[in-house]
Amino acid sequence: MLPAEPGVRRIIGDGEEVADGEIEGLGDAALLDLYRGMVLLRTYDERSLVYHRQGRIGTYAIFWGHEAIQVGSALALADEDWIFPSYRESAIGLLRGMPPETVLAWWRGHPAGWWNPEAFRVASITVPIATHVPHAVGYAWGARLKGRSDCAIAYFGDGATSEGAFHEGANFAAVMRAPAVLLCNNNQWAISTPLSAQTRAESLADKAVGYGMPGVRVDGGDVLAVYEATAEALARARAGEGPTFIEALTYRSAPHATADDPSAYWDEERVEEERRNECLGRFERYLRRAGVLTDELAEEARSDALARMKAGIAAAEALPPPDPEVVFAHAYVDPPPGLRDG
Amino acid sequence: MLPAEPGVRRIIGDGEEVADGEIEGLGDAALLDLYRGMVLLRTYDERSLVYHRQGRIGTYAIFWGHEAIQVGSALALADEDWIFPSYRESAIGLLRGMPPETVLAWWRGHPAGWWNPEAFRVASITVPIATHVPHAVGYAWGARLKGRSDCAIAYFGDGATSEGAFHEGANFAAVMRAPAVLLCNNNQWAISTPLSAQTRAESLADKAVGYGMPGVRVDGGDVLAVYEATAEALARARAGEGPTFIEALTYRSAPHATADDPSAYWDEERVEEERRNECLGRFERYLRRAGVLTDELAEEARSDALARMKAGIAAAEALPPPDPEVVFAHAYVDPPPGLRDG
Amino acid sequence: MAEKTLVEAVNDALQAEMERDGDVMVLGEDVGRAGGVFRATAGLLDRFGADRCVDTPLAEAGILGTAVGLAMAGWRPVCEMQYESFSYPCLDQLITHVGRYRWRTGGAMEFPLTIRMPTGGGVRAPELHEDSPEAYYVHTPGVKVAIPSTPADAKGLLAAAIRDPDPVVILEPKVLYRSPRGEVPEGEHVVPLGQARVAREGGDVTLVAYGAMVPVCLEAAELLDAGAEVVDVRSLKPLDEETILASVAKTGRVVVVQEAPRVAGFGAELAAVIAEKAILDLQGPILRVTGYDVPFPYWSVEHEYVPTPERVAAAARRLLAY
Amino acid sequence: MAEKTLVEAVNDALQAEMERDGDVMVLGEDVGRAGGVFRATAGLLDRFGADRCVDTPLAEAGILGTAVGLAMAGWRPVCEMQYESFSYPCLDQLITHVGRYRWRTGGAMEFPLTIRMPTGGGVRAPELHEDSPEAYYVHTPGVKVAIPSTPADAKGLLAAAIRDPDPVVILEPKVLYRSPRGEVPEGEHVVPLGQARVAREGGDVTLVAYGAMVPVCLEAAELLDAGAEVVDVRSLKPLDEETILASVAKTGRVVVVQEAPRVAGFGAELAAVIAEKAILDLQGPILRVTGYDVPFPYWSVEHEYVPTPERVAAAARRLLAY
Ligand SMILES: Cc1ncc(C[n+]2csc(CCOP(=O)(O)OP(=O)(O)O)c2C)c(N)n1
Ligand SMILES: Cc1ncc(C[n+]2csc(CCOP(=O)(O)OP(=O)(O)O)c2C)c(N)n1
Ligand SMILES: [Mg+2]
Ligand SMILES: [Mg+2]
Repeated sequence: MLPAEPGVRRIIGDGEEVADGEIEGLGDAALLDLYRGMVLLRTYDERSLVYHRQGRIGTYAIFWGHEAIQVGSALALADEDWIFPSYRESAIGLLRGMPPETVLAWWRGHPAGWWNPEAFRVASITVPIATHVPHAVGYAWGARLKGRSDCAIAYFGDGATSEGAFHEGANFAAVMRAPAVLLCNNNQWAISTPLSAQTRAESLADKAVGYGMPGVRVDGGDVLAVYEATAEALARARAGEGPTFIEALTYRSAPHATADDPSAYWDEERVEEERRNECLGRFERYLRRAGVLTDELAEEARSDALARMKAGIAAAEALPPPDPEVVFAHAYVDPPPGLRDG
Repeated sequence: MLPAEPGVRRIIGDGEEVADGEIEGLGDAALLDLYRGMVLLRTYDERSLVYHRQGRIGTYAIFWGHEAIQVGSALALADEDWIFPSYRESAIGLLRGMPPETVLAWWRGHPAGWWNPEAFRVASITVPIATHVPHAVGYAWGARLKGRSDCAIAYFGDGATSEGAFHEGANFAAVMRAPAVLLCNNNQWAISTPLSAQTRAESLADKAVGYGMPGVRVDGGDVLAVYEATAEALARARAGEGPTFIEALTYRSAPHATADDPSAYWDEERVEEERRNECLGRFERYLRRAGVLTDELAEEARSDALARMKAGIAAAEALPPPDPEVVFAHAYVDPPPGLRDG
Repeated sequence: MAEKTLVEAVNDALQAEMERDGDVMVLGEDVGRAGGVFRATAGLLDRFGADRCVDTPLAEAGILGTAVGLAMAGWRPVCEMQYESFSYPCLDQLITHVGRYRWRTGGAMEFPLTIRMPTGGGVRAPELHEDSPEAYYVHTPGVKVAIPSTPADAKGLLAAAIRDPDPVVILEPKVLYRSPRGEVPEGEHVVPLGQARVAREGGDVTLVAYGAMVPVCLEAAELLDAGAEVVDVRSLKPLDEETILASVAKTGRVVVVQEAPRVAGFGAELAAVIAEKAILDLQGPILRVTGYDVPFPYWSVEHEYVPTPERVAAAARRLLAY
Repeated sequence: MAEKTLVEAVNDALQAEMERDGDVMVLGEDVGRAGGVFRATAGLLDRFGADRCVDTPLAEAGILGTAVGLAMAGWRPVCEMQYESFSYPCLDQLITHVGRYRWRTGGAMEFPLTIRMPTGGGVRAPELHEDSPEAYYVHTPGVKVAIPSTPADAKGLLAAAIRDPDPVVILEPKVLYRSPRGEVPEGEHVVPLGQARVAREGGDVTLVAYGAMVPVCLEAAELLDAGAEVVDVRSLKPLDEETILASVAKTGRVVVVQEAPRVAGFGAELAAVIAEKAILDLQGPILRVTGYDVPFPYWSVEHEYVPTPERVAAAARRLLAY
């Protein structure tokens, strides 16, 4: 957000009044990993949109401008930690080595979009809002009961905080001291519904109080602030201190999804302003001010991402039409005899 | 609670260290109305228990010790305000002139226990925990939209705050600025589940923060504190300032219901202590210290309540067995033809 | 009469009923400024104001739960569930309260709620945007259910639902939202609940269906050499048994078609009613053509799941050859 | 073998399966210190500890939703819903996730969840303590459903459910919890899902039922002069069509009995299966004896709602005289 709101944690400055901060012990290599991750997701998102316009995938939930939240939090995780994404984080698996064609296939309604969560420690994309919050909490609680040290992170939006599923999951997390991070992407819109029509709370982080868990508010356009807050939450979780609610404050400056026409409800000027301040550019300028990012490295990151995405699209194009038999597959380990009766 | 916890509003003293307070403008007549209301509910509860032991009613949810919460809040309401009770407030209608036999019939599973909510502005008893919170909120919101000044109060327990229905109702209340009072009877038990296993919040009133509404914590054994907090909440609501969450802190020192054997889970000593400090005795001592209550008035209140209850039991005994036709009645205004097919 | 799409007809009904009765209000997610993700509520906010066309928080149980209270306060709430699968969170309010509250008051109060939602597949949408949940609703006492298959019925049944003194669930086949268009009466138009419609006459076999399966059956009928009668149930509860049984009495052969998963779907109820009340009319088994006992598939293969005219025609031929 | 009540048999199964498999854990409201409001989980907390017998917060969707995550973490959760009517808040998790998650992973993961709850009426309890919701569960793809009618089956079906790799809902008829007692095998005892049981042999009419309606049918059989065969379905999904159809083939007459409201109940599915696969065996209509399309009544009149041996016998006589 510009200017950074009081009480919202921010590390990246603006090169003018607001000075740049840094995260202790986070070296250049790690900073460049964050950058590459953001470039990868940005590239995925922009290419997907084109791919959608070409009619190669169906409705697609754009996450342009949300890369700082997704990359900053995901790269703070340990490899064994589990990610529970919503549709907004459909491509977050790319940060865990998932090939782009898998995600493209999901948006094409192709069974190749079914991935094995255990292969990436990334749960399936959850479409019904907030209903995966209890899953992440149950996973984290279960891992703790098994004596493992892995944590879980659930991604959901500002609108999701209105759902009973969020509430019940958050309360279970606190009561069971689940090593979970509840990461709320507060982009201030639920499709056409503004935050002001979603809650009267002064901040979504305030909700943490009612669950007796720490609530943190960070600038969701600041990948370093998100990284730091997530790392702290995970440290608490692994220390047995239970869950943390993180509100990552941003602004949805793209349509909700390809099917959505926001002109009916949003303010173009505000959107333009937010666009100019989008998270990848902010981080890129920060890295250049810090002398960490060179033109060569930037170009390399972009071309690597593009190459990966091109290959992904080629692979998606090469997907064979699904075997109709898939309709009857997988619903049961041990299917009832009447399964095919229709 | 003894001693009054810090941050818990209390007006009634203990005749020793804690001095008696008072509510400005609340005269002797009003004080005695509160007293009579408590005696009436106490009498109903104790007589019902006997009546249950005689096998004349089924399972019964005892509310012994909750009278201060129910009477203090209900008498703060205007006549046109609506009450949305849980099973714990089954007899709250008596404070609105409902005959005891109606409530007894409900516990006997007799259709005479069906009352007309509009006749008393008391909604039907809600059995599924917290599911009536949205009803109260919707009622209050709807009344506001119609330009009326009536408010709604919903009664629910500490356990209810864990349900999604509570969360969604509370959030709607705040967003719609519904003139509603959410009164949480925190008796620190949900059947056998202690408050500590229900939430990690330091107080249930903290939950109000997450909804952006005022949260108030009162001594639920102190009828005056409950009255005052409710009156203030209603004033706010009528002024268009929206809902208030009131946590009335008490302790369930009776079984959850007649079917429950708490010896398996509770601490007898604590229960004994709470019993000695039960709310009716506390108020009675307060009134005597204030010179408002005489032996005659106390005796009169008791005998009036007893007479009303005796008449109620007689009327309940006189109820004819229900007409089997009632099975098919009332489900639809305009029943489908297949209704009776069975 | 104007030619309209089904979703335009829904909007028509909302406009007409809100105009007619000041107690009718619409609430749901994105129904206001956005006019609904399918534009079913377009224009209502501007015309009737923010008190009567409410963008709610994202909480379906909260929508239906507050609607119960709104009804008690004197409103006639029309709740939109954005997609059928997102109505599942409010099944608890529906079963425990919407269908019971009037009964609980000994008939003293009315709960004239309407719950409307898009339903069904065939729209190439992501997971949980293509379910057919009517069986959950119709099994619930105290609740009526209707599913239109034409723009005119979409308008008329919704108007009937809004005017009905009991809670009514209207499921709108989203695959039919934008085509085909159909004649829709202007102004007020009511199709009473409880009346099935013979969509096509025929003497040899009866195809009983509702919603999006009606056009599928009409196509199937064209594939047959025999005369197929197509009965559009329209109103699942109250159910027009007469029209269905009359057709079965005439043809002696019946295929029940439903898009939802087969097991304990509403098609089973139709088969059970026929097996109880028309057994002597039957010249063969009662066949069902339905979705399978699996989740609605990813859309690249949805056509392998949703009953097709070919599958319906094949079942009819089996019966005709029986 | 020891004589046990049905609820003791449930406890037996939980003890045996938790002993056998360290991944089995029980969670629910008041299942720990109180041992469950019906004592089904008595002794588990002391024996297996607070990690494996968990008193949860009061939130059914939270119980089932976290159970999905617990399963992903390697546990075999057994969720108790305190009463069937309080399972409605978790229908959303059941329909959108429990029944779909394995499918969503392309078969890569298993979700061996068990959800058990008391069901049905006849216990003179307050409102919403006597519903029969099996139809909501059995209509949901990806979920299996069983309902025992004897202590031995209560133990064996629950054990099978816990060992099953798929999610299973077990509905325990609460009216049978404490009587009659029945022989229950000691130690491990499994009754495979998908096998109906002929509870009584007879050649003239078949009474098909499950749960609390089985003893009702057995009583009804005694009221008849003709030979009534009583088939206890036991497992609603997977369904043992063979046993049911074999009995219908033998008797030619069938009465389907269900306590739940009639419309689109599981009895309709049974009737539809028979009408499709045994039409030539039938010597009369398929009759259903069921609850009515109204909320379960206040308990002073519940006996007017729950099917009785007399109502079942009357239906059977109608058929025999057909
Ligand atoms: C239970 C449920 N209700 C409704 C929807 C339809 N829907 C899809 S996205 C969305 C808005 C979500 O807003 P938010 O939680 O803020 O997340 P964002 O899309 O902004 O990332 C809605 C209402 C849904 N997917 N699930
Ligand atoms: C949705 C739902 N789940 C479970 C129950 C069973 N039940 C009845 S009372 C109760 C405990 C309620 O505790 P609390 O909310 O603190 O209210 P209290 O009984 O203490 O007044 C439970 C679990 C129910 N009635 N409704
Ligand atoms: Mg958002
Ligand atoms: Mg309590």
